[in-house]
Amino acid sequence: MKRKEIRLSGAGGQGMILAGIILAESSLFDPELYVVQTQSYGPESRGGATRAEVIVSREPIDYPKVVKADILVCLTAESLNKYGQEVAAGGVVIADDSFAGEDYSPPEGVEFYSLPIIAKARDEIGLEVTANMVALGAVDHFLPEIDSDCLEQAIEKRVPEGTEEKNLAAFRTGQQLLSARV
Amino acid sequence: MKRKEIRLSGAGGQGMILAGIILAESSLFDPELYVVQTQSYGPESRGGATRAEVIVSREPIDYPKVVKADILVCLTAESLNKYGQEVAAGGVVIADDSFAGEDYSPPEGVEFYSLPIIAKARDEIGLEVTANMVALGAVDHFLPEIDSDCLEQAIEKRVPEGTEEKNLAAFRTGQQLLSARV
Amino acid sequence: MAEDINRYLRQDKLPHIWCPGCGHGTIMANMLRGFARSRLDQDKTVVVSGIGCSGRATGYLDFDTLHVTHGRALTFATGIKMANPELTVIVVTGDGDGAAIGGNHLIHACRRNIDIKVVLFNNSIYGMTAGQFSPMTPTGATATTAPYGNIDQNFDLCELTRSAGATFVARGAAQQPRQLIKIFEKGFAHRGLTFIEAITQCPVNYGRRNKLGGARDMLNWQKEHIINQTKYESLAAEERQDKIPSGILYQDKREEYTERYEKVIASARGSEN
Amino acid sequence: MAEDINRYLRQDKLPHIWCPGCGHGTIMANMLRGFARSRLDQDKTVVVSGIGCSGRATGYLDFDTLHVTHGRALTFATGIKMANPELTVIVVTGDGDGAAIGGNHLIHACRRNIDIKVVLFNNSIYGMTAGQFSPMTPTGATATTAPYGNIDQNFDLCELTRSAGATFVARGAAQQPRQLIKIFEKGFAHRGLTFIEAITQCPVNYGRRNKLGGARDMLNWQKEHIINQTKYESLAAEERQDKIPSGILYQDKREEYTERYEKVIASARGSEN
Amino acid sequence: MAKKGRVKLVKPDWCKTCGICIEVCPVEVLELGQDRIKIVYPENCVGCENCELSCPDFVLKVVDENEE
Amino acid sequence: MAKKGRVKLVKPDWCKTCGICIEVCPVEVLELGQDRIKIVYPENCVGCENCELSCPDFVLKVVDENEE
Amino acid sequence: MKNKAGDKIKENQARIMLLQGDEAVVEGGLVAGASFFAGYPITPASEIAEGFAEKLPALGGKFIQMEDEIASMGCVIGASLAGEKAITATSGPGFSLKQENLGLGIMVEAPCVVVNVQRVGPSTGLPTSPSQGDVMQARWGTHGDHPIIALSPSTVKETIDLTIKSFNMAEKYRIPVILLLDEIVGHMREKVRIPSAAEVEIVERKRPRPEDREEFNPYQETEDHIPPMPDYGQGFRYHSTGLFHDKTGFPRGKSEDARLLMDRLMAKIDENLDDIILLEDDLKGDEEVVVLSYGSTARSAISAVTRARQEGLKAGWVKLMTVWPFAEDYVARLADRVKEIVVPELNRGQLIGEVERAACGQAGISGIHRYDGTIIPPDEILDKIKEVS
Amino acid sequence: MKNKAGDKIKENQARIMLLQGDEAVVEGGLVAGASFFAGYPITPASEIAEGFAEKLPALGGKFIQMEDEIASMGCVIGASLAGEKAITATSGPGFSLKQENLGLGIMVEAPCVVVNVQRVGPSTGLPTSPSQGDVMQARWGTHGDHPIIALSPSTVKETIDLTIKSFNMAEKYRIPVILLLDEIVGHMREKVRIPSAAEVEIVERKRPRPEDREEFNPYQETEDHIPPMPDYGQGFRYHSTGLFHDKTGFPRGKSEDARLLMDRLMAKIDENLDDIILLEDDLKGDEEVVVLSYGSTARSAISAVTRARQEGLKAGWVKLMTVWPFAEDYVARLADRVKEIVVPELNRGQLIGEVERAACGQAGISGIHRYDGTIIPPDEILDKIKEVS
Ligand SMILES: Cc1ncc(C[n+]2csc(CCOP(=O)(O)OP(=O)(O)O)c2C)c(N)n1
Ligand SMILES: Cc1ncc(C[n+]2csc(CCOP(=O)(O)OP(=O)(O)O)c2C)c(N)n1
Ligand code: SF4
Ligand code: SF4
Ligand code: SF4
Ligand code: SF4
Ligand code: SF4
Ligand code: SF4
Ligand SMILES: [Mg+2]
Ligand SMILES: [Mg+2]
Repeated sequence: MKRKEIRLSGAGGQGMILAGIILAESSLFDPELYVVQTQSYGPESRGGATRAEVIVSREPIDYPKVVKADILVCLTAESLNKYGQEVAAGGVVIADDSFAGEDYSPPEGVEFYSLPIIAKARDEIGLEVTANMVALGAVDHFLPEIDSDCLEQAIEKRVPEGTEEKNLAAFRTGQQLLSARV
Repeated sequence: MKRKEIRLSGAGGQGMILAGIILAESSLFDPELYVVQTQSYGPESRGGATRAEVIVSREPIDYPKVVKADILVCLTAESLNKYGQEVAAGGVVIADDSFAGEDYSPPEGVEFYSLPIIAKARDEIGLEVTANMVALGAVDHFLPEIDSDCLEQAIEKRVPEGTEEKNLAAFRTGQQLLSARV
Repeated sequence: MAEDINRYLRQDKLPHIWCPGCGHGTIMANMLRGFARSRLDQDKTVVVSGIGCSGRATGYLDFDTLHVTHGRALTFATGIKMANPELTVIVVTGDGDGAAIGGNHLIHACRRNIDIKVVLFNNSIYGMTAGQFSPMTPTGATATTAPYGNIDQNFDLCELTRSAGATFVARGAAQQPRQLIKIFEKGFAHRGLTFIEAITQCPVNYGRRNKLGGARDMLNWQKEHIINQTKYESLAAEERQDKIPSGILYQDKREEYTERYEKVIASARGSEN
Repeated sequence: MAEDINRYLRQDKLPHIWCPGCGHGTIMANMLRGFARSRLDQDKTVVVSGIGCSGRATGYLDFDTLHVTHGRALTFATGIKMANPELTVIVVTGDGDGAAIGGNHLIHACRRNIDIKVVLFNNSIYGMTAGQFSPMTPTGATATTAPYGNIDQNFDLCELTRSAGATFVARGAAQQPRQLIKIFEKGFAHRGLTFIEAITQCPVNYGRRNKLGGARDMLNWQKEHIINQTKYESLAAEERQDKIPSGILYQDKREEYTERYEKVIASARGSEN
Repeated sequence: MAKKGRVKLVKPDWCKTCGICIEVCPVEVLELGQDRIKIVYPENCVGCENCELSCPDFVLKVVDENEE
Repeated sequence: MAKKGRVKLVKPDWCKTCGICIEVCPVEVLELGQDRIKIVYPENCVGCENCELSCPDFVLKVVDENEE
Repeated sequence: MKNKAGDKIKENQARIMLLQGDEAVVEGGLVAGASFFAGYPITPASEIAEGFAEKLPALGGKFIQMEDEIASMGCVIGASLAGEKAITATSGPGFSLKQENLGLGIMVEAPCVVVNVQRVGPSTGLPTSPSQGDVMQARWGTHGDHPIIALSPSTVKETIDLTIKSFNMAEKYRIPVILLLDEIVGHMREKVRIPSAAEVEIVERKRPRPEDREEFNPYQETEDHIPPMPDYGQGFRYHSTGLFHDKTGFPRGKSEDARLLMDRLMAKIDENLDDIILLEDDLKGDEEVVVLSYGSTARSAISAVTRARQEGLKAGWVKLMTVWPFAEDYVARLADRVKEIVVPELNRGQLIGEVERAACGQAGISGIHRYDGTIIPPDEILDKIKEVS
Repeated sequence: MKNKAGDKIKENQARIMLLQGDEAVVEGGLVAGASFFAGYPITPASEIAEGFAEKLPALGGKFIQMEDEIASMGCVIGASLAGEKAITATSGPGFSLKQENLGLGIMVEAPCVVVNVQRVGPSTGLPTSPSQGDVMQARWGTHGDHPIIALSPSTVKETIDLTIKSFNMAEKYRIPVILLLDEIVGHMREKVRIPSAAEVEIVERKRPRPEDREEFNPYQETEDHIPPMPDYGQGFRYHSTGLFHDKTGFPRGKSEDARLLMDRLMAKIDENLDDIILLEDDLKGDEEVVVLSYGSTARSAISAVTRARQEGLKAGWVKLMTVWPFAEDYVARLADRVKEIVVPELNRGQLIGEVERAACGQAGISGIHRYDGTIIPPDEILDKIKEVS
């Protein structure tokens, strides 16, 4: 495995950056894995689009940004629109089903999953803000490099105190979304 | 006349800079004359040695500082000691007689005048601070380029209001010091 | 009926990007209501702001507006006012912008009593940079740079500006919009350095970290703690402890700076003849 | 017998280069007399000054001394005191250095109530740069940059520092050396931000231009205009007009900054276990 | 002080659902909707303008009842 | 307060002839010389220390009369 | 009504006076129409403040002494936006303090003049001694990329001329212009003729017409890259900010806007190098050695070259009056045909770096450096000319 | 008793963590013995202040938030003179404000570290976007001639290492050291190993012995040009000033003293270039094109060169970790043997000027410049390599 590029995109407040950090932090448990996580906010520190990027690799990582994502997650139509074509062949796109599907077609050789991420978070977990963890659960499926356990540990460490259970539940819900489908 | 370099040196408070300015300003009346006047203070804005330099010329003046003075005035032993040898052949050195004479010997071809400048200011004018004007009067003698009248006008313009007469008197006293001797 | 403020707003820049429940919008709206009442000329009014969430106000206000470096708005405003004393010059600043890095300009503008209207949005925190303590953060509160509780004491800015020489000093709060409008109306009518401290809530970077609840709770805190000056004065010393007086706290008629400069001009012209 | 000050002076740097009749020397000498009385440790005392004639004091004082940028002495002093609270830290500043460019650092040091002793040599002018007006130049006085008379109002620095949070505020004058010594003695014993305004004469760049006579006349002016606080308070408002109160004007016991920081250390260490 | 008036949403899109208007309303007029405020009981409105003056987002305006 | 003492020029070279000491002296003791202060009537000195405390140049010191 | 300075000075006759360089900034400024000064005293620049304090009010102009140099810089930019021709003056320590607001002035494109009368640094250094130690700071002192114009006179007469040029370039290109004096030029007195305003070209900023108020874009790209600029209070109600912004003046946070704005700001200068780069030379075409200098040092250089020629050496001189933008092409061409370029400077070697860069190995470069507060005498330059000839 | 930080951190074990560059400054600083932080918040450097605010007090160190950046710089120098290892952090606007006091720090030779996490300037610019736009300012931002050391990391790991080096060099050479991050490095997270203090070299300033108190000359010339430095309160009663001074610390106003002091200050650095100039390269010896870069851009460069080689091009890379003093000799030698040096920078061309100067026409130099807040992707560098190959 040379490097795997993951891009998590959405709107400010959807917690994509936290999801990125957790993803990156889960790599701590594997001494062989290199990881770099970056983000970009809009020019305003609040609102607007946000994007977190994580690259994992078994070799030192030079360029720290995603060139073509191996895994792309989009929680807004805007982000799918913006990044939907910058996906590597063999990669996957995961988008929320509230908007995704209609006019999006993935590039050649890219799998596309339109999943009820936000809906599950809202309806099953009862907290829409856990959509980021649901999404992470879905991503887990395509990340054999990282142990699901490690991800769970990273979640426990990084989410606000008292919300660990909800977030773990959301994560697992996300995992199931795909194990059910793929 | 290429350029004539005049250096007026003394201690802070002796008004050598003012004398230099007056000398420079007297050139205003001659449209053909170029003039540049510089000064240096000690690092402290008060006390210490001060030095004013004036260069007059019928050609534009490039280097604005005195290299070898054509006329050197020293009101302190320290300044005579410091500048006494940097005088051009054919030049003159004018120093106050309170200290000058003993261990000073001018360079080849330089005339030396030890004059009672401070004494005259103190005793005849009754104001020691007018020594600078006495000195200027002495300098006048060696400055055919500048009309004595112009110097007098410049004095009237630059000295503090109310002191014009004393300063002019001091200037004339200085003139006589030399016309009497030379 | 409340004044229409839309004519003073750049409609195409709205909605603003202040957070939900941020009091900055309330202060700005009531500043405009006060401005409307003052009947000053919109075309002859310049608003200057520094950097901070509060500083964003100039982007929304339909005047000549200038958004400068952090803490320096008053220096630019001074140049504008000196250059053209006909202009109404308003400075919008924050408690960090105006009282931390900009504190010196504030006291010197007060000292000169130059006719600039300074509106300081005091939310007790550096909002824009996400929650470091400011010179107006209460002792004991937590902030990202005061994880063990703030040991700094905060300024009483109204005291400070008055003692520096301001001739109109007032304090209002988002929770008391009617008083605020009146303060602004009077403040805009005053000729001289006008200092208005407007207490406002930052639910995101102050309220949340200090467990003060949301915007609504923070407004209720204001309601309980900010009381009218006359009422404040009637209280015993112990009762005053946790109270903050509001209203027009001080007003005075010292000659204004640009007027005094007119006299310099007159005397310089006189001395020329 | 008056205290011997020579042991606090760098003999090889004297005589100092202040002008004849300059009050800075008188203030410095009496500061040292006050220091001698306070019995503080000379080796554990640091004096910091900015730029100005007043700032030259550090060159003459036999302590650890630091002569920094114009207006910033308090910022360096804050670093020194925070680093090592055992040290006695004194700042010597001028009315330009401390109240013009350095005004912000002054009010913030007051706000923190950090244990620094600020001695402001107020000669109502920028002495070193040869006579431009300062924030302490009286309105109407002339200065090289106020050829038509100064239109700025001056600060009441004691009012300002008190309202900013200083816990020891005093004013003395060169003309009243005994009071000055007492003020310094008490000020050096105080723990917290100590602000001492020392009124002094600049015969060369203030007196001469304003036709106030020489040093002796300027001292007589001080004698007539600077009166003890208690006496001042007994005067009617009109009588106070041209008078300036002196003495220890304010003192208070708020907890000092480095002491408060010790608690942060304690709580951080506690939270670690 | 306003005459008897009635509250309107003049800039409904600008609402950020902070709930401040609800807090300051002396009667029951307003309720939070999904992504903006809703005027639920307009008839209760006493035209006090509290909401208008407190809204940080310039959403509400009390208009003269007769003007409608 | 000083006991009965007598004024001395401890740093005579440092005097800048500003005359302040003369101004503050209650009796006639001091006079300006050419380039420094002179103690002309030492016997008049009451040891009040006014001059010592006011001199900007640390020139004067009042010493215990007995110490001499 | 607002007082407009400059009205009066225009009627003035040319005058011949003995002036210090600092005073020449005042006289030149008034000829150029300076109507506003804000500053804070500092040696050796205080005389500029003092001159304006005395002379501006009689002309209806304004002088204000601010609490520090940061405030002075802000004040000058504010006055400029309100329509004045504004100027401030300082020396190294104050110039360091002005840097942040200088960057703001560049971003909002406020015409103004910033004088730095250089003394020896760093820090307090040698306050009363001359230096050319802030030349690189004039280019790079504020953070971030930015265009800059900096002029540096070598005589009192040139100080008048370059002060006028500074105002003109500021107005023409909507940019703060740095005028770099050194203590020698600032404090030396020379007999000079102050021209009347009628004799010299005076540039006023382009102002929009009142009818442009509709749909006004204050930071619009234009053919010359310089958008017209209204005064505050003329009803344009426009926005200026130190953030990157588009033509409307508002930040949109698009990276494209940052690039476009920066390109326009640089293009204002880069496309007008011929107008902006002022220099004088005395070259016969057969030079082996050329002395390149600026400021007071140029006077020593000219003196040295004159003597070198008298002694039969093939020497020439170049005097830069514009130090920034640097006369890169000129120096490159020069380097192609001479053996050595000698660069005397009152610093440890600053502009010489630019000469080396431009010369690109085509000529030898040697420096003469003084940084102890004394000046370089012609002899020393002459020796160097001989050494490298 | 005075609390001494650093005692505790030394016992710490090495740890593996996911850290932002800003956090790495904190961790690296603590390993190096940082015991004092003074600062003022600013994006994108605030996390450094926040980290020290949290971590210092538990180690007996001190954190103080000052009223502005000027004050922060003064405070740090004061703490340094009192014996602490002191650090401050800011971004462009604050870095501009620190310049005057930075010069004072250089003059009094106060060891300390000044971090600038670069965002796009000038002025407020683009506060949340990365830039390398303050590189020239780091060299020339304060007035007057002066030596400077500036390091710039490209990874989070390097940030730890270079923070430690910054403290070490500050202590060793008695000079403020600039640590130039860019927003990318400041905000990116990487998995890193934080070494224990025992593993790394930690330098402490030379302190005089108590018996040196007699006849102590705080600014004495020494063999290594670095005079020993006591802490305040140790009874040395010495004087420091921003004026030029002699070995005693006092100004005598002699021009000779200015020259001697400046020469010593420069010699401290110039005679230790081998120790100070840190760089890495990957050169096989047959390169035609070498990409020279620093900071986050170096990562793109390495990526591009790796690909270029895979495609058979003769390419290599150099990564500067020390940007000032500039690796002049190294670049000169490089230029002698390669065809082209490519210099990608997140600015309009800053350090490339130094490369041009050092290359002296011996190699072609081409730049890749981004100044819009986005970063340079490897593709763009690869294209350039191909273009010039
Ligand atoms: C010179 C400088 N220092 C620091 C900053 C970073 N900064 C931007 S806004 C701000 C604080 C804003 O706080 P405040 O003025 O209270 O405004 P608020 O956001 O709370 O409305 C700071 C420190 C800056 N932009 N420039
Ligand atoms: C940044 C900076 N600005 C200006 C100066 C010039 N300067 C030196 S001292 C001084 C004023 C000193 O006045 P004050 O503090 O009242 O001291 P005094 O000389 O009257 O004792 C000024 C403006 C400077 N050194 N640095
Ligand atoms: S961060 Fe605070 S001050 Fe800033 S917009 Fe949000 S709530 Fe308002
Ligand atoms: S200029 Fe004034 S303040 Fe300075 S030393 Fe002389 S008298 Fe004192
Ligand atoms: S106060 Fe304004 S923004 Fe808040 S909920 Fe009500 S209408 Fe919406
Ligand atoms: S006007 Fe008054 S009563 Fe009507 S909705 Fe608003 S707050 Fe409620
Ligand atoms: S006061 Fe001091 S300096 Fe002045 S005359 Fe008397 S002894 Fe001399
Ligand atoms: S001690 Fe008193 S009496 Fe004696 S000389 Fe001094 S002032 Fe005069
Ligand atoms: Mg705030
Ligand atoms: Mg003063």
